Amino acid sequence: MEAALPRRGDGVTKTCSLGEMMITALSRTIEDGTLVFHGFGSPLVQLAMHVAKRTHAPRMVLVAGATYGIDPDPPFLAPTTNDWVMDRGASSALGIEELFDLAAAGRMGRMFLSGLQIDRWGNCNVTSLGFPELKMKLPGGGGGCNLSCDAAHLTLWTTAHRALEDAKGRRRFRLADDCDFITNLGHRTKDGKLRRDLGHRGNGPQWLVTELGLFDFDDDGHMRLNALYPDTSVEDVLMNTGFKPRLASQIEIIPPPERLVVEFIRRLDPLRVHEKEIRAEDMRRRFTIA
Amino acid sequence: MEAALPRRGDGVTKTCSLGEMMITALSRTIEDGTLVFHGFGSPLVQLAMHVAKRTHAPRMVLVAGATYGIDPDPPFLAPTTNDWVMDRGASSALGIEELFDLAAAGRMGRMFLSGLQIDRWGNCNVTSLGFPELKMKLPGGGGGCNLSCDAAHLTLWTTAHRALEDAKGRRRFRLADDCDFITNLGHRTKDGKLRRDLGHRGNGPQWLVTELGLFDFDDDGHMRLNALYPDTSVEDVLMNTGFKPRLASQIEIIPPPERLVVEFIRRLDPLRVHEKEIRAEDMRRRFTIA
Amino acid sequence: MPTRSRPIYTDPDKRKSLDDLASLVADGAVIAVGGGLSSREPMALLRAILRRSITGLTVVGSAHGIDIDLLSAGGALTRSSESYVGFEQDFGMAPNYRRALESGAVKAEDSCCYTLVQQLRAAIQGLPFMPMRSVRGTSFPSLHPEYRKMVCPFTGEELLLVPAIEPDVALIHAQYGDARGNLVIQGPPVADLLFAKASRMVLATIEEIVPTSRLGELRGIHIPYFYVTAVSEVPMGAHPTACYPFYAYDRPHTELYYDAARKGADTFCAEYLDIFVHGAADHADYLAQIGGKATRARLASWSGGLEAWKQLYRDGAMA
Amino acid sequence: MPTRSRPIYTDPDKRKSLDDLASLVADGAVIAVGGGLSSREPMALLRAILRRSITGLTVVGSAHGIDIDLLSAGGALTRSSESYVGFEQDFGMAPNYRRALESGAVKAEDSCCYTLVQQLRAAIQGLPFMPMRSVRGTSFPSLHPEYRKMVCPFTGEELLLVPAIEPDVALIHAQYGDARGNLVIQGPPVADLLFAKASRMVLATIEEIVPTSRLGELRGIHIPYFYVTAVSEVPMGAHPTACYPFYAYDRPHTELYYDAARKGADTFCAEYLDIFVHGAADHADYLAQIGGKATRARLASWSGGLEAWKQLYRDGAMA
Repeated sequence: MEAALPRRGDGVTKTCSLGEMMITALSRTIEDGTLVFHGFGSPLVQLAMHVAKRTHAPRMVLVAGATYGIDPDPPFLAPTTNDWVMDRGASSALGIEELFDLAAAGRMGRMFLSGLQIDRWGNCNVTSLGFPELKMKLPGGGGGCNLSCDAAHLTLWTTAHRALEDAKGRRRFRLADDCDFITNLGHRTKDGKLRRDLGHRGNGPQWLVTELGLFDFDDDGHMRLNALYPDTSVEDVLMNTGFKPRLASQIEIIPPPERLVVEFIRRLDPLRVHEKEIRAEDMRRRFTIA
Repeated sequence: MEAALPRRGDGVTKTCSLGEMMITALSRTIEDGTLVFHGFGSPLVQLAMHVAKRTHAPRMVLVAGATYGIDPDPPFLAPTTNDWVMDRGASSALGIEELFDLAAAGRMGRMFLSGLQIDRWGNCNVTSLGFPELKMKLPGGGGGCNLSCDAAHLTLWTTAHRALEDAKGRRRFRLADDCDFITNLGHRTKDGKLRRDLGHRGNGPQWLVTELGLFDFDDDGHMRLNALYPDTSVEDVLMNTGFKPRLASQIEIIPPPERLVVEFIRRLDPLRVHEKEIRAEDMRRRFTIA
Repeated sequence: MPTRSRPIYTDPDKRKSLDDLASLVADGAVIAVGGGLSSREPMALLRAILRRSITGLTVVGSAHGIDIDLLSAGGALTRSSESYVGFEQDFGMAPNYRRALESGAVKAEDSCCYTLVQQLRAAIQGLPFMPMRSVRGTSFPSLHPEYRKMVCPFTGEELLLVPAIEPDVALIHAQYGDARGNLVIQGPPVADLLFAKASRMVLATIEEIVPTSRLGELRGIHIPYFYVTAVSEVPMGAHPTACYPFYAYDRPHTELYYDAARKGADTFCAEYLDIFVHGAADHADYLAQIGGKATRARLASWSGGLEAWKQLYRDGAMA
Repeated sequence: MPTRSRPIYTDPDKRKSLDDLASLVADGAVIAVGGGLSSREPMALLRAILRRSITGLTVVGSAHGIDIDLLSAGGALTRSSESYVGFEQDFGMAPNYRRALESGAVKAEDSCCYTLVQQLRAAIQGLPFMPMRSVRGTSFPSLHPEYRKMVCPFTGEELLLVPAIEPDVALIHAQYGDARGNLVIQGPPVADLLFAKASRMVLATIEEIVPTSRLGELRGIHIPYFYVTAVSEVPMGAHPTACYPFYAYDRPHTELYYDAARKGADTFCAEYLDIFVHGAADHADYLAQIGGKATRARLASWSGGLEAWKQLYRDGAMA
């Protein structure tokens, strides 16, 4: 099916999906000339990095998660991250220790992190719901804890901002008032200590991309709504957030990707691996592209 | 010339040189099944390790200095250590950090060290004569300092035990009463502290091979004459040592190498690189072999 | 005990049966499992361990999946210090692992990749600890009361000190190796090199044992023999994870595994463990049960070109 | 300042002239010279540095020879933290180095290989120091008052803390590389990989610049481009040290060097520096002076077989 997609913008592609919007928004947080890393289980971010490398950030050092390949050019996205598919075309590869050393020495410009709880300071929990009494074991954060401290900047993302009711009618907020466990450090610790007083290399979360909007973090390190999708509202955000996010003085609309970007994403992800990250109800959303 | 040497013991080779005696004595200090390392500038030791590997210690892990090749089989000894000649046939190679880590983790069984001053406790000075006021800069000890602390056992050697008179008629003892600078640690520090109280991995110097005799170290860590060459005497040793070495209850005669060993050495060192370590007056010494 | 000396292994022929390798893992050992996620995990050796009913294991590692999930289901674990155990976005959270940790059968002592790296490095360097800067401010120190802090005498800043981790056994699956124990790992080595150097024993299954001279011609990471305690030639030994260039990740088999696991412990036992682990007398039996040569050919087909490779990973691709 | 962030370099074309590379070395810089003993030392770049009359350099490194001896003779150094500088048993102690240190022109701050490794590792890991166990009890701490000791909070034992060394510039000669700065080093990398990662700048001369795709096919140590500031293609750039597989160590030229050096500073200046360094306008001139193509052919003859290789190293072999 993907082979039928036009290789150049010829006007056939007129809309894009939420996934493609999010990939584009994530890619815009990448600066050219910096070393950027994604973890495993993050196809939206994998695609965002490849989009950035081929658009505004040709000199970014793209380090692929799990394989640690440098600037790979994978023929397609594999469903798991540590597959040889994913480091085809890499000019070299790092060892696990070298990748983390780069961050610890202040050489990693950006890392992407997520969580099953994300609080107003950008702390993320991927370890467990309930702590120390464990209610639900989460898979763990890999190296996210270390990189949240060491990487110069963080972009957070989640595709589950919307707080749905569970079978018992409870709503569990992904953007939560409090993280049960801080796996990845945001701007303030559980006991209110400021990140900047800890002497870490990194400056902490700078952006958060969700399926409802785009957030930045203000001078206090507090999450602030910055932009919405064409089909979401401030009310959607407020209703689905477990705390009161601050609002930018002007809330923008997230611009859609260019057609060539959409087509590139579709070519690079013919198996639609990234759609595994998108909830069924968000699969229907379409956005007009330029 | 070396091509004319018999490849098997056919009775032609009846004597050996001091270098060949010393190589053999050094090789006997190696236990099978241990990881053994030599530094640069040590052809006698290089040859001793290859002799051991091909005689009584086939399972030793032979790590070549400078190249860090594992179990190499060099076609001939090159005049410098970090030459590609020297790691031909190695099954793999270590990085500099890995070699030293092995010692620091207690995995290096033996290292060979020398010095321009060696004191009764086996301390070696390769850094400078005169300290802190520098009278003569010595070349430095490479990683000897670290390995003297970390390697399980040390074999020391020198080919300049005999204290010759210099132009001004002064005799400078290689086996000195005191090291101006301790580059490689023996059994006691300058201020009399015992090695064993420092918590190092290694047990310190176990053997010293010189052109005059073979020494071990007693329970106090003091140097003790253990054996002589057929052509040296206790008096030779005492006259040429800057302190009074202890004497073993029975002083043995260092046994000569087997003929096959001598022939092996001559094949492996056709350029006679190891003779650069031997003083001119010792080149004349010959020993009957078995 | 981070300051013990670690042994070296110099036996010129270390070949043993897979079961003999498993027998070297003692109850209660701290083990480091090589590979990661869907790649080059020593699955055959883990199944052999489960068949021997070894228990009380602690696992340390970075990003893992079916390997640790299977050990959890098989009752071998009592403590997990992994940084991630799951099936990424592809299938999701690890069902058996979650159950084992949520029930308290396995104690959760989660760690993070770089923390693990530093702790292994301490062991490799024969040091009691390594300093690091990150982790402070997160909740991990509350899971790890053994961590210490210090004020740096050079800069006055606060640093975290993490103690050495010296696994009792590293379990590694390598593409190539020789009888003496030299190993060659191609593609991402994950933490295998660190595990090999930091552990007291290294047990390696090898896809193809070759002469030492052949190893010299192979590209990749070379692990010198003296770190390695024993080896066993086990073709398809990483299945259902990938071991390129021999075979790709068996996604359909993993889906079968996952579906059984999701249905609960009893179902998983009946539908998976009793068939593929305890129902298979040995690795040859297992290979027959997963489809024998046909499966091997299917998973080797990745090298036939991009379309073939892609086909292996499509939803609904047949096992 | 071990805790500064280090830059990365992403210019897609970093090719510069040899002299431009030398111009990036500032007076007073701390430099790390790649290679070691008689192998793969960046000699052409060092000669270019001497031609620019750069002064006040500090050198850090492990086992070196003609490189540091030449810098000593050329007046570029004020401090040496090498672990060894000499010509092994082959020629003996380094004459110019000795003179410079014995006269006080260069301050002797000798170090040891593993101490250096640990100090570079601290820089690589962005840490202010690394712990180690060795060195205590020797005289080195009296040369290095910056060392600290601590009592281990885990074991109660005493450890040495050595501060990070972050060289301003690493000077490396690699066999292969590309325009972007990827480097491939074949044979013993000595400390070059550590230098590349720990330093703020990496200046690399390269025997042969090739397309990036070609690098992927080469065996050896790969240094990723982002560590590397600038590169220059300099064939025979390590002469008179070896750069296999291109050429062996030029022992006769080294003997010529050594004989001149042994005769004293003035003689060395007249018989060597004024000819091969200041008497050569650039590297092309130098190559002509050492014998041009004939010398290159002689040194490449090692690959013709063992007898040819051995012949290069016989006493009395002709330059």
